[in-house]
Amino acid sequence: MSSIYFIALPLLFGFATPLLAKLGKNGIAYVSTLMQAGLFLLALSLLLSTTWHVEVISIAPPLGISFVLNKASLFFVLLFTFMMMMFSFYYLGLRKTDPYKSEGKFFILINMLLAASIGLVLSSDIFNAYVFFEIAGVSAYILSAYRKTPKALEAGLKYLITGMIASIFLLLAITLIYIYLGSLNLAVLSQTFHTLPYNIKVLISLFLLIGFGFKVEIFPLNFWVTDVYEGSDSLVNALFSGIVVKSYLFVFFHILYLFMPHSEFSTFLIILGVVSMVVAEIVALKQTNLKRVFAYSSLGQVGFIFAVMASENVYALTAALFIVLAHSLAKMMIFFIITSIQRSYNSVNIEILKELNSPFLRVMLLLSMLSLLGIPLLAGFVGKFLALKSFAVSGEFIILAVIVIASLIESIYYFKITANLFSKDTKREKVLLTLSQKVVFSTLALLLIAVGILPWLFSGVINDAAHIMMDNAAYVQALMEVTQ
Amino acid sequence: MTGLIILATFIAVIVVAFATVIQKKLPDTIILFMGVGLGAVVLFFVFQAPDVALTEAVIGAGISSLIFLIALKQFKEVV
Amino acid sequence: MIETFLTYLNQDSTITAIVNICSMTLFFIGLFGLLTHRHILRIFISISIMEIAIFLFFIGNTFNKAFTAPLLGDGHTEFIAMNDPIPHAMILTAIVIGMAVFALGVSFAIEYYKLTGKTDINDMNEMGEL
Amino acid sequence: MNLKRDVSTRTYSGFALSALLVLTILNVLLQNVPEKVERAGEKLLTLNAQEGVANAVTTVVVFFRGFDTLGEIAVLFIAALGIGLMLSSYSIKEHKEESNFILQKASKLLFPIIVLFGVYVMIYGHLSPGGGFQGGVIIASGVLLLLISDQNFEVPHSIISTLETFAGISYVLIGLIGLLVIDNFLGNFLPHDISEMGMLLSGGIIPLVYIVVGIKVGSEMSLIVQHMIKRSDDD
Repeated sequence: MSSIYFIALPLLFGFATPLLAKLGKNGIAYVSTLMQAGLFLLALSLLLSTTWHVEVISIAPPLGISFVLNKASLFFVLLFTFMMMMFSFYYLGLRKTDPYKSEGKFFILINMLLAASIGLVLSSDIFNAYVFFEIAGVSAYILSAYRKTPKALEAGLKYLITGMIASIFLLLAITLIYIYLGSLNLAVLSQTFHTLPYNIKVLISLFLLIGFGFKVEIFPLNFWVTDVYEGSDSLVNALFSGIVVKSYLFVFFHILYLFMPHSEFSTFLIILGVVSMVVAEIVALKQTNLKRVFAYSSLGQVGFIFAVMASENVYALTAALFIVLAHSLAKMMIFFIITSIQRSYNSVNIEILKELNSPFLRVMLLLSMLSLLGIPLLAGFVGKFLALKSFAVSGEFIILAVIVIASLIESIYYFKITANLFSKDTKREKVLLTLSQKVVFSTLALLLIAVGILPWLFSGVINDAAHIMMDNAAYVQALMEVTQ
Repeated sequence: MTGLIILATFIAVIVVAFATVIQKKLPDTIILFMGVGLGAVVLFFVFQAPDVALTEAVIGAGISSLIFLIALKQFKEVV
Repeated sequence: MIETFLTYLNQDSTITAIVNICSMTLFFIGLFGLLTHRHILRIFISISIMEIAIFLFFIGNTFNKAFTAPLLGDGHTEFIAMNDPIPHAMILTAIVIGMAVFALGVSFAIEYYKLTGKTDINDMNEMGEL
Repeated sequence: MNLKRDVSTRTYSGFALSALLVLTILNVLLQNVPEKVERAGEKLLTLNAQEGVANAVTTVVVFFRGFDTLGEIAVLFIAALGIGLMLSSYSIKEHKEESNFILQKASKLLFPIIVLFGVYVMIYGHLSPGGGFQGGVIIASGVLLLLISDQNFEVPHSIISTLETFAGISYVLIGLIGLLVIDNFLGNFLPHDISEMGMLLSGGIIPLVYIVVGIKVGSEMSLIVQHMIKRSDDD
C-alpha cells in the first residue's frame, strides 16, 4: 500500500479538472467528493495495518525525497481527508445561485489545498515541504479573493504579501541549513543539527520561526489573520481553520522536535503561545462581526495548541492532538453555520442571531461553542483537561492560571453570542438546509459528543500518534533503513 | 580574476538595486529592477550555474518585468 | 600591488566574504524598501529584490571556483570536480514559484485598483478596526 | 506637514530596523565560516551517470528531486488559474486602430524562430543548459510578441488549455506508471543506458518529463500573458 496516492490523486484531479468539467455542472462535484471519500476510507484502512511506511520518490533517502506515513502523520491525514469530505458534502447542498456553485475552478483549488496539506505532513524533505507550503499558500490566496469583492481582494492581497514574506524567510532558513549541513533530509538534519555553532542555530531557528510563525498565526505575526477571515467567505474559512493551520502546526513542531529536542527555546515558545491566546481573547470581546469573533477565537485556540505542543512531552502532545481534533470539528461546524446564516439572511453581524429561525442551527452553534469552551462531556473538554493536567504536573502554575483566565474571557463573548441566540425577538423566515448539510452537521455534532463521552475510543490512535511524533530515533531509523 | 568580476558585478547590482528602491517614478523603478535581474544573470554565470542564469534571464529579468510593465498601464495615477 | 590585490580577491575565503556581505546588503535594500514604501507594486519589487539576494547568497556560498558547471561537454566526460547541482535545482524551483506568486499578486492588485482606486496598502481598510 | 513627518519617521525606522537585522545576520555569518561538509549534491553527482543524462541539473530537477518540479508546476497551474479568474471577467473591446503593417509582418516572421528556439531549449534540456521551464517561457515570450504587435491576435484558448490539461495529467501518470512498473513514483522505467549518454534519445523518462513540463509551462505562461495584455488593452 502506498502513501503517495494521498498526494498524487488530488493533484491528478486538479490537473484533470478542465477535462472533467465536461461531465456537467454537478458531475465534477460528485467525482471530487467520491475521491475524497475514497482517500478517507484508504486512510481508515491503513489505520489497522500501518506502522511505518516510507514511500520513496525516484531515489532512496537521505538523498532524495520521500514520504513518511506513520501513526502521527496518519492521524493528520485522516483528519484532513475527513474534514475535506465533510466540506464537500456541505458544498453539495449549497443552492444553485451560490457564487461558489458550479465552478470547476473551485474544485481545483480545494483539491490542491488538500494535496498540499497532506504533502506538508508526509514529506521528509525540508525543501519539498517549502514547495508544498507554497502550493497551500497560493491556493489559499486565491480562495480568499475568490469572490472579487473589494473586501475579498483586500484579504487576498494581505494574505499574499504576508505569505511572500514568510516564504522568503523560510527559504533563507533552508539555504542556511543546506550551506552549513549539506543535506535537506529531516532525518539527517535531526542527527547533525546539534553540531552547529550556537549562533547559527539561533539564526536558523529564528528564520524558521518567522517563516512558519506567519502561517501558524502566532502572536506578533498574526495581525493579518482576522482581516483575511473577515474578507474571505465563511465557507473558505472553514477550510483555513479546519485544515490549513493544522498542517502548518504539525510541520513546525515536527521540525522543532526533530531539530532541537528539549531545546532551551521551549519556554519562550510556550510564552509566545499563551500571549497570543490572551491577546486574541481580549480583542475578541469588542467584535460584533461573527466571522471576526470566531477568527479571534481561532487565534486563541491556535495559541493554546502552540503553547501545549511547545512543552514537548508526550502527555502534553496527546492533549494537543485532542484539542486539534476538537477544534477542527467545532470550527468547521461554526463556519458552516455562519455560511448558512449568511446565505439566508445576507448578514454576519452578531445581532442577526436574535432573528435566527432555525432551532437546529441554534443547538448546533451552542454545542460547538460549548465544546470550544471545554465543557465536560464534549470534545473540547478532554484536550483542555489533559493540557491543564500536564501543565500542573510539570509545575508551571503561572501558565496554567493565565490559560484559565483566558478561557474565562472566552466564555464572556460566547455568553454574549448565546444571549443573542436565545432572545425572544421576532424571527425571520426559516433557514433552508438540505439533507446533506443536515447530515454534515449531525455527523460533526455526534463526533463532538462521542469524543467527549468516549475519549478512550480515540485515545489509542492519539496516544500512538503522540508517542511516535516524539520518537526521533524511530523516525531516523525508518528513513535510513530504506534502500532502493 | 573571478573574485574581481564577482566584486564588480555585485557592486553594480547593489547600486542599481538601491536606485530601484529610492527612485520616485514607478516606470523607472521597473526598468531599474530589470537591471538588477540582469546583474544577477551575470553573477549566476560566474557562479557556474548556467541553468539558473538562463532561468533568471527569461523569467526573473524577462517575463516578470514585463508583467510589471503591463500592470503599470492599469494604474492611471502613476507615482 | 594590483597583483597582490587580485590574488587576495581570488582566495576562496574572500569570495565567500564578498558574497555574504554583498548579498546581505542587497537583502537589506529589499527589506528597507519593503518597510518604507507603501505603493503595492513597489512592495512587490522590494520583495523581489530580497528573493534575488537570497538566490545569490545561496549559489554564491555553495560555489567552488575550481570546479566546473555540473554539465558534460567540452572535454568533460565524467561527473567529477563539478559544482553542486542541488542548489541550482532548488533556486530554479524557487525562481519559478516566486514569479508565479508575483504575477498572481499583481493581478490581485490590478483588480483591487479597478474596484476601489487604491494602490497604497495603508489605505486598505475595508475591514473593521483592530 | 504631518504626513511628511510620518514618511520620514518611517524611512528612518525602516532603515534602522532592517540594518539591525541584516548586520546581525552578517555578523553571525562572517564569524562562522561553514566547515567542509559532504553535501548531498556531491553524492548525487556520482549517481548521476547511472541515469545517462549529460546535464546534472536536469537530472536533479526532473528525477532526483522530481516531486519538487511536480509541485512547482502545480503552483504555476494554480497561479495561472487565479490570474485567469481575476482578469478574465471584462469584455474585450474591438480595436479600431491597427498597428503598423511592417511590425505585424515582422513579428509574424519572428514568431516561428522564437518557437523553434524554445523547442530547442526544451528538447536539449538533458544535454545542455535549459529545459522545460526556460523553453516554455521562451515560447510564451514569442506569444507575447504577437500579442503586443497585433491587437486582434488571440491565443486559441480552448486548444491551449486542453494541451495544458493533457500535459499535467501525463506528468502525474508517468509518475504512477513508474509506481506500477518499478514500484517507485516517478521512477525511471524506460531504458537509460550510460553508453547512450550525450545522445538525443538518452536518459529514459527524463527528457520526456521535461518536454511535458515545457508544454505545460509554455501554455500556462501564454495564457497568463494573454490575460494580462487583453486586460490592459481594455480601456
